[in-house]
Amino acid sequence: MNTIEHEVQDNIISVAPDDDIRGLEAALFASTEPLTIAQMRQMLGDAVDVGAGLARLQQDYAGRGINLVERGGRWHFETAPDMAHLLRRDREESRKLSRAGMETLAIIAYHEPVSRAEIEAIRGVQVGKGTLDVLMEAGWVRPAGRREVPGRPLIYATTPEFLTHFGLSSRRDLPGMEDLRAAGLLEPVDLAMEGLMQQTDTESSLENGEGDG
Amino acid sequence: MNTIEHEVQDNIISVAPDDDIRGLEAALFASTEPLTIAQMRQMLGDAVDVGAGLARLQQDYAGRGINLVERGGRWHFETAPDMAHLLRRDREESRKLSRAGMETLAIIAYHEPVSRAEIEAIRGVQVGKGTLDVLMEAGWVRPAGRREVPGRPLIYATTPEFLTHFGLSSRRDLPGMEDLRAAGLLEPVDLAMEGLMQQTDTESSLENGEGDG
Amino acid sequence: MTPDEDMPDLFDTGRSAGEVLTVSFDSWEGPLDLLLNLARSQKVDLREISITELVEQYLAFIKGARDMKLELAADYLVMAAWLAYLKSALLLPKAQQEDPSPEEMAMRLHLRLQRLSAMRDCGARLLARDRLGRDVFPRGAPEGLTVNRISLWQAGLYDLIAAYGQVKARNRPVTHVVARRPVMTLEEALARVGQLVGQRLDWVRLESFLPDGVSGALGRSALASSFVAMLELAKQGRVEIQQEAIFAPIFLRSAAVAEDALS
Repeated sequence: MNTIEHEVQDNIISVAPDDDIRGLEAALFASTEPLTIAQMRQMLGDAVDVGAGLARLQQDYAGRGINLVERGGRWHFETAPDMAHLLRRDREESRKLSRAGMETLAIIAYHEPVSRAEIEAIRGVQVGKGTLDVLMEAGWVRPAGRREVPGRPLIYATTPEFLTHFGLSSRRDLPGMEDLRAAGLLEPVDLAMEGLMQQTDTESSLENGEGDG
Repeated sequence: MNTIEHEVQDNIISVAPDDDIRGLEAALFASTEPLTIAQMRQMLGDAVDVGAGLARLQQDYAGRGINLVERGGRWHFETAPDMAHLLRRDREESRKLSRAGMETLAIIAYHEPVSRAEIEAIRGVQVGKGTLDVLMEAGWVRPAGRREVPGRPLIYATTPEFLTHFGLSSRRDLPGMEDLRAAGLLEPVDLAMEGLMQQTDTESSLENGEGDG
Repeated sequence: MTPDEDMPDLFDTGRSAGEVLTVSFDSWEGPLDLLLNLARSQKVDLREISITELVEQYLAFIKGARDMKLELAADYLVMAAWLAYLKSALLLPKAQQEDPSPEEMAMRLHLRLQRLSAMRDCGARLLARDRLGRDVFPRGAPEGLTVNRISLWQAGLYDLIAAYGQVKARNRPVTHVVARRPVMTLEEALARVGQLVGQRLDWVRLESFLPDGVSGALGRSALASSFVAMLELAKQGRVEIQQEAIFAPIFLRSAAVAEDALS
């Protein structure tokens, strides 16, 4: 059916694919799963030399962005391995650490090395596995061996990246308890809130200070 | 990246695809959706001439069992139409569009954007709710805003999926579009009447039942 | 596939009224559709179609249907009436024609049939194209393009130490100090009003029972509590209340004083 279209390519005489080759190509392309030679023969008819067709296609696609490959007797097209970097792109997204993450990180930083149970004891709240994963993914926390107590729990510590990110030259730069107290950072949230409320209350009563006589 | 290789290849009559072409090929091949030129450019980088790459690939695949096609500004690979007999799946035929659906789809495609009342004017019958629903469910038709006339009726238009499904590069490729336009068959009856009346005024008489082309 | 495929060609196949009508009105999408099919049965170019012949065919068809006592949809009958009118108008001498002229009406019908016919053909041609998923196929198992989201976690040193401070504060043994809220309780008010009212001889405004210098929230609380205390004392028969009008000042005095005054 195809006119004999010869074309010089890499010193090999390349012939345009005939309809058997084209059918094989289309079948492999459209199939939702890799095809066995028997399946291809069934689709194309016994007259078609599937083996030769596959060899031809494999050669046609050798240098392309798509390759024809065989895995365990089944054939399929796949993208060339060296193009993978284009198909799986990385996109960087800035994300804010959750409150649980922040607290867990702080506890590790102040108490390291520390096990998960110890973190929970200090936090007073359970620590989800995801929280530690996020901290490790961020590169700020690493497992630092096991504590030699019953159960040999994993213990965690901060990394050099942690110091870099938070602009600390060492963990000793972290403010101590007295510093925290002085900065008002040791007041529980609800009490601090109440203090604020009272403050505004007196302020407002000063403002509309006209008494009821 | 492979500049040296590329220079060498330029001296050969038929050039093996370079990594830009291969990347484009792999991206189109791997994507589950047709890709716009902007998407491909984002994927491959601004340095790559996507337009030239597509032209090259289209040519490479012209005689093969797989073709690269453009549908409404989006590109994808699909099997060659003449291979349909090998691949056709019977079950698709059972979900045949009703005649009402077919006519409504044609009216929307050739007249878009078009309101329900305008569809009804052409079909001479009310458009059942189900008819438009079926077309929208198939992903071929979408509401495209409202017409700024009293009542602000919803207007409908075709989708990119419509072009993809029916193998149209653009709406200009709709079968018979140019003929219909030239014959005035896409303008409303009222407008056509006006034209005809003016014409017959000069011709002074009108034979019963004779239209004009 | 042609658009007429699933529709019997009524006027060619050896037709008997029964056969025609058993398939009848479900097969048509309204009168215009029926008219178009009749027009096509004339086997001439739609542009050459004779409107009068078409009208006759339609009216004959409707008459046949009614003879079979089939229920006809109203729009078929409306179309029949309109066509009958059109036919009679076409037969009248031109001088007596009104506006719009029957020729114009016929032309309108003609244009509508042309447009419907064109769209029907277009629909058929559209559906006959090589369709994706039926005739041509996309890749069966595309790898997909994936975007790996890499999170760049953001946190500042202040957030870190503030979080630690909160953890410590939250879990440090706390002594609960209930903040004194600026209220005057009903008991206080009862005691205060009950005590003060006995020391006065005459009517006194309610407000004068409030502690000195209270204002704001505490002032409002004191006023409300004193008001309730006043009602309670009145109920107990210990005070008397007087108010001239709505929102006027409220006065009270000791019931004992009142008794003394009477005696």
